[in-house]
Amino acid sequence: MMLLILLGISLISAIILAFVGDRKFAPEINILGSAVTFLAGLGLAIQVYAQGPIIAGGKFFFVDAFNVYLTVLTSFVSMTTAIFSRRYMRREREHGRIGHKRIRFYHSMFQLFIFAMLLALLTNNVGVLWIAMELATLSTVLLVSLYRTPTAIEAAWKYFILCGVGIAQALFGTVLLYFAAEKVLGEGGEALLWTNLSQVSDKLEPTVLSLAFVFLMVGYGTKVGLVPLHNWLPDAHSEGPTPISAVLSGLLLNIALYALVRCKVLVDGATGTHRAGYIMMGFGLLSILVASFSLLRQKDIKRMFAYSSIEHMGIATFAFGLGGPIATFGALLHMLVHSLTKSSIFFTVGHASQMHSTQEMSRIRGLIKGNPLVGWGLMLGVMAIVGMPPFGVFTSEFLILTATIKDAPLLTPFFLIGLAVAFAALFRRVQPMVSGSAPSSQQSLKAANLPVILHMILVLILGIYMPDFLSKWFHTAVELLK
Amino acid sequence: MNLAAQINSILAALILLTAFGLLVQRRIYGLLHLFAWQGLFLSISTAVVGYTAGAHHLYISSVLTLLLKVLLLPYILYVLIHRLQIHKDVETMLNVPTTMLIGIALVIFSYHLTSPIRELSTLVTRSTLAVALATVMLGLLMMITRRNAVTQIIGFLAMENGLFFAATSATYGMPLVVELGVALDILIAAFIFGIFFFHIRTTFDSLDVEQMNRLKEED
Amino acid sequence: MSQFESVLFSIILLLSTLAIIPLFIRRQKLLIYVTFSLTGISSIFAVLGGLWTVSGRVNQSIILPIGLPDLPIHLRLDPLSGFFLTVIGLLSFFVSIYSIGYIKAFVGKRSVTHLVIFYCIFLMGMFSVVLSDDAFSFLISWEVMAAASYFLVMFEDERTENRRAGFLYLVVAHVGAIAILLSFGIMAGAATGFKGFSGYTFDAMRQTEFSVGWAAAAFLLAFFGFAAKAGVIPLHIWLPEAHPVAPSNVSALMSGVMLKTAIYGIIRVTFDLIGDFPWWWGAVVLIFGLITALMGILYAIMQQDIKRLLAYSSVENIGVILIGIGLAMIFTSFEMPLLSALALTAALYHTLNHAMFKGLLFMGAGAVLHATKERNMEKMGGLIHKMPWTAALFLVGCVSISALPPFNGFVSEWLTFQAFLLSPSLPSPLLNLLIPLGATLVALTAALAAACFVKAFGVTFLGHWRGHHSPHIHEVDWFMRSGMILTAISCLVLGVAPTLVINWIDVLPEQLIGDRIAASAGEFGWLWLTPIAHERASYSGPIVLIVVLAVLLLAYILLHVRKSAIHRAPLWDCGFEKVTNRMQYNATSFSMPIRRIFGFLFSIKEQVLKGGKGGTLHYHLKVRDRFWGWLYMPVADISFYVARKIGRLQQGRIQAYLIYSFITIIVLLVFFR
Amino acid sequence: MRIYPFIIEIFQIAIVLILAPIFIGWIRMLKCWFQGRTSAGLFQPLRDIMKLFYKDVVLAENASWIFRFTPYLVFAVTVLAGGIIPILSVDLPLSATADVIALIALFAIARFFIALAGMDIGTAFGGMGSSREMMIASLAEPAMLMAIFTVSLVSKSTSLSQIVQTITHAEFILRPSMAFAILAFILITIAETGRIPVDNPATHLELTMIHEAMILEYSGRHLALIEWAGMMKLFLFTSIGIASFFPWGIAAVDNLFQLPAAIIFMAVKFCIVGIVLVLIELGLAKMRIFRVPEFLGSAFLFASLGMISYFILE
Repeated sequence: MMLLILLGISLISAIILAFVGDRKFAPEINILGSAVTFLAGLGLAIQVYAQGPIIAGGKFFFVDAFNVYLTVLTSFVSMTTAIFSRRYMRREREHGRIGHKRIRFYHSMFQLFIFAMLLALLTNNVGVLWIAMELATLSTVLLVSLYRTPTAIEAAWKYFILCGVGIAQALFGTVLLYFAAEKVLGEGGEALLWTNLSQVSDKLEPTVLSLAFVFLMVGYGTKVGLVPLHNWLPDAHSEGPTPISAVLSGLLLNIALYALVRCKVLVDGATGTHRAGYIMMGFGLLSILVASFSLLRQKDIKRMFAYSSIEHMGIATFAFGLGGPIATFGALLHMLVHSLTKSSIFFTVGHASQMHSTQEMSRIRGLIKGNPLVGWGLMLGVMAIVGMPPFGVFTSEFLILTATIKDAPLLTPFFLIGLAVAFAALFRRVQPMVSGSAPSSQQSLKAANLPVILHMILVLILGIYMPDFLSKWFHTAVELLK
Repeated sequence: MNLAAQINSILAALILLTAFGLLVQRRIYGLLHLFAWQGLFLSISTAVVGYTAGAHHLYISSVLTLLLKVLLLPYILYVLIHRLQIHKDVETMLNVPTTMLIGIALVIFSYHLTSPIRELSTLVTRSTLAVALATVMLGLLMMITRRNAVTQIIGFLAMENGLFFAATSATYGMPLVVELGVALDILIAAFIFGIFFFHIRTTFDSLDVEQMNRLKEED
Repeated sequence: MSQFESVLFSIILLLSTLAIIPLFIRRQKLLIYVTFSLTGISSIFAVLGGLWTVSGRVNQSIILPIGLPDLPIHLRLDPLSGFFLTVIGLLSFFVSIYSIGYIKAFVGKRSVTHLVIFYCIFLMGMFSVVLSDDAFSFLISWEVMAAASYFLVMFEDERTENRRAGFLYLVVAHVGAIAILLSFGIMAGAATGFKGFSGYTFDAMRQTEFSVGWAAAAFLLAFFGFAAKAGVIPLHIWLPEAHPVAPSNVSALMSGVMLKTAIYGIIRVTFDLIGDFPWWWGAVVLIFGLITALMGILYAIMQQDIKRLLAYSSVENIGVILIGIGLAMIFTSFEMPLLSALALTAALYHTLNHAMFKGLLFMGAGAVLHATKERNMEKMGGLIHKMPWTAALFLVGCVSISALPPFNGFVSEWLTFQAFLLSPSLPSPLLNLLIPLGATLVALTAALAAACFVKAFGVTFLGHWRGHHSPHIHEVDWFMRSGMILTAISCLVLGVAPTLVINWIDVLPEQLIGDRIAASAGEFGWLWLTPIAHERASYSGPIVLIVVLAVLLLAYILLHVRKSAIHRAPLWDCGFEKVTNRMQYNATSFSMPIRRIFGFLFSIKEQVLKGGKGGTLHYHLKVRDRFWGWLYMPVADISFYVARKIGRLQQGRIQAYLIYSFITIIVLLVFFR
Repeated sequence: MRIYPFIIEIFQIAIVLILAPIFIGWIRMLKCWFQGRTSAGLFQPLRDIMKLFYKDVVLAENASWIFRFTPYLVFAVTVLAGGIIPILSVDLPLSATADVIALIALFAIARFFIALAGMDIGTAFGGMGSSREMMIASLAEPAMLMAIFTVSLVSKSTSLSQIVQTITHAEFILRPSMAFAILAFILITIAETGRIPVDNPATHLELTMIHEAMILEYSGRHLALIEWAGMMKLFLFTSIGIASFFPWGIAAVDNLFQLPAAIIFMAVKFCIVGIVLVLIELGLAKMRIFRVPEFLGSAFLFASLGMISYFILE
């Protein structure tokens, strides 16, 4: 029931918004839809928390600790983003950067995107998971090119092609998976249900699965934005409208990583080796290093934070690859706190670039003086994202690092170099932007305060206190991913 | 080796041939035709497999293929090409022989890759999996070597064909839900790239993707 | 009210202060009064708790219901933390009083709200660092402390130097924190093998026996991290940038006590958590201490900016403290508990002393800055006439830091020397030969410190005003004065009654090392300090003070029985004419001889330009830290080089990207299938 | 509570006060004799001090309280030092007040304040003097500590009366370490007390003076106190040397009857020291200020050689 509301609302509101178009109350409908979705997500979470994993809809849906917390996260961040985009988009309209048609398009596509992501999370069918991922890509491609500037179109095209190619690889992997599964489970839909697969994973044919994993890795890895498959990500993030950048790096990457991890579990079960883990660690470490060094030379603010997203996805991937209770726990937590922090950073960044009507960091100055919320929001957000206590990112990085020293001491130096460089690079850029006196060209605006404050408070709380149910969730999730 | 298997392998060979053709064909119409042919072979082979294996949902998917890949998509592309008035232009490519060699190498490589699976499989179609993988790879190679947006899309769709073929040859087709979903996605994709062609054309007044290189780090 | 309650109360008080700050944002003056008096009170409670903990030899620990799921925040109050709590609390109490007067100057110019907010957070961070009893909460408080101080440094953020300093500071601090994190990680791993979170508590680390290699790694990492915070050369680079630009009350706290948390960390990790260690660890600490002490003071002498000078001298004092710790470690590893107790006591005592006199000196510098709006000593001079109080108090600071009896600086230096003089009883002949050379380096440092502070005081307060036009300079108000007076008094008391203090801190070496010196130190009663035995060496602060005063008074009286007038006359100066202010020795010229002798340690650019009207000569001197060129620039260059190379990846052509993924697939298929 | 240690204490301080100027007088006398001049007599320095006490003070306009406070402090500190060093007897109540290190620190106080006073009136000479003085001191102190190190190695103590007792009671052996230490100590004493070749107390030639440059502006009783303290400083350094290297003859605890002998011993020793000092001063010329580091460097070298030879040879 909850499931239907959860998926239905976003789909319905997508349709409604397509019809409503650019009325005055369109943003409110957008917010309302995602708010209801969020509530449904909460309901679902409580349900799962109370009575354990749910299998519903003729085994079509499967909800366990792992994906339910991502579901809640997704619906929550999409809600806050909707709230943010209300003021942001209004201003974009007033400054004539986009017209009526595109607003309509934006809203309905936004909801469709959420629907796709929720579907990807909740479905039990690995094939449907793939379809949903593809749908998520397609629904955002045209949002990335919303501004119709040459660079925007270029970015969108690259996004489209690269992710399309990647996802095609993932499909091939899925086919191979099915090929292996059908030997054990027989033909038909049963053979692609994750619940069944995970039970028989040890019987699946290892050679096939290790082959399949390569394709799945490349496919979903492209969407996670792992180096060297990451090239679409900075472009898409920097050119799209900021709310989309927020959900892209806050949510889409998470979902892709989720898909990847699900597959890894199967492969590990089948091969019984840790090879998949090693591959993921390699990709993760490479992403951390490349991203953190690329951070040093960024001029465009959104691009910079896109790279930081790559870095953090790298960290999470690395941790999942590392395995073991603490690392996995850290990785799950990292997905959570990163998406909260990064999306709130993007909110502030969006406003900052609106205030100076540019995304060039060299021309953004004196934010704290100009608009304290934006300035402090950005400052604290960056402090959080680089892993300063008492924010949540520190907690996860603390766990991951300490686990790394234990299990892969030789990799720690590289990991650390990455973290240190990223820290220096981000601060080098952000400090002058927030501090100092405001330039004359700076315009004032009504910022969307609620999302930023909400996210930062959550991240802060997660940094110093983790509620019992959450930790229990993570522990069960860790059990699942063993 | 029974008849069905023979037919199937012939079709596989044809598909591979078309894939190579796509790789080296300069004229845009030629590409379109080759693509349509490939789709046709694909749907036929699907039907054949469905018949021999008695997997009846494969008929549906073969029909689907026929509609989508042989009729609809080529038609859309045709219309687009006309609208964009690029049916005349001939694409310059980096030298063909090397591309061919790489392509052949890829075929061998994918054969080597799929050999363990062939041992495992009991299906009549098992030998064709290598071809499927090769088609995918060739599609990717095509996207790399071509500079025109339309040809890139065709390469992308060729990859999809390869995947589809893999699905039918390795396993008797994916579950129907998945088939339908994939088809739907491809349809949406088709619309999207349709829109894109116009955007690109209007902003860059040509469909050469080489022009799209403003977003970069190096300076 | 138990010790722990009073400490917790002080933290809670700070929290509630934070809570009420929003009420006063409109009324800035009131805000200052309220917050700083509250912080003062809370630091008093911290001091009480600390004092009482040490004297009562308490070992309490509590567990708060927050933190990581299976790792709630552990807090522990033992003599070590109690001692540092006292040090921190004492200075922060004095500084809070001082701040009321100092910060009021900003009212009207800029909003001080976020300054007071971060001031509270900063104090809270320092208190909780010494309290926390597991790796997680330690790191959190550690970084909160760093972040808060960063924002305080950035208070006047429109000045580029502040931004540069803040950035440098935060980067170094964070890198250090990562190293500390690693070392904790290693120890936790050895403790539990990562079955769960329980390994992160300090108790678990205490109870585990570490393998030699891992222990060494953990120690080196921790030492690196804490050294970065303490400003050990060559990681000192941020310190002379950050401390001068911060508001003076903050720089007093940073130099006076924040650096000490690093000392706390080193002691905690080596003596408490790891426990037993080979002698070369001590040697490492000792050597770095020596280098830091000597280089620090040499850099200090070269400075013209008074707060920069003080910052560098903090580096030197950290070095002296580390020397004591290093000796203690060496003695411990050779099973000589008594001697190592002596060395450790010396180190701890110097920690306390440095907190006091460096706090005093920074407050004095702040007063000067407050009155003259000037940090460059070349423009100062003659302030003793305009601001007698500040001058006198600053002089007390100078005397203490130059290790002159009967003030406190001397006692700890003297104890350090005693520890050195006892080193020949070590079993290893090589050390016997080498350590005395270390002692002479310490002597050199002490003497140079004296020179340095003769310069600091002489150039700033004595002679004539060197600036072109002398501003209207006024003595500072009573808040600032009383803050400084209290600190000065504590300097004197700590110098005159060492035996009592040593009796008080005696429990630390007893618990950490297993022996104590108070028994021998007090054998002659409280009047004489006899560290090991009275025939070995002895010193009595009170007698020095009394006799000197007595003789002084006697001489004065005797010479004034006959009334003899004092004629004021213009300068004689060997009969030179028209002596102008510009002829005075200034900071640069004062340090010239030493610059000539030790010049090879610096990169000095010296040039004389003929120019201006009438062929006037201009002298330019630039003394730079060699470590910039040696250590920091290369790192920056390398990383930018790498960044440029990596930037090539994102080269814009979509075909290239497709090739990447193509190659990735191939590679994976070939190697990882 | 034994009373006569206090009497000895007073007596010794008195002796220091009186004999210090006379010792200077003796040195000057010797100098004159060697240079074939007629001397002003043994008591001339004493007379000078008395004369200065009766003169009025002429004070520079902007001299602060530091300038006036310094002479008294310097004097007081030096007197205290005089009370600590065992010159006649080891049985001094004050002797436990400070060991050698603390003693040096006492002299450091005096130096510190004289340097400040030199900067107070704000003349070029004053600053120059203070700067050079601090430089020399900072180089002298490590060498001094090294020498003390060697001595304390031998006698397991840094408190002077303890050193005296151990050395007098132990049977006499020739120690190379001690020899080196003595050499070092002599050089340091020359530097610390501002004698030729490091500084020339007689000169007022601007660029060569160090100590004189600092006290240039002093007059009347202030000057008297500072001069007196300076003389005592030389006297005391000499007696430190005597106590730590040639302590024989200094009266032991509970032995009043050794006192007369002790006085005679002391007189003899000081006469000899005077001769040595004068010979040195006549033999050498004042050296450039930047040769002083080499001078003190050699002092340091001797001291460390002493310590090393203790470990190697003894």
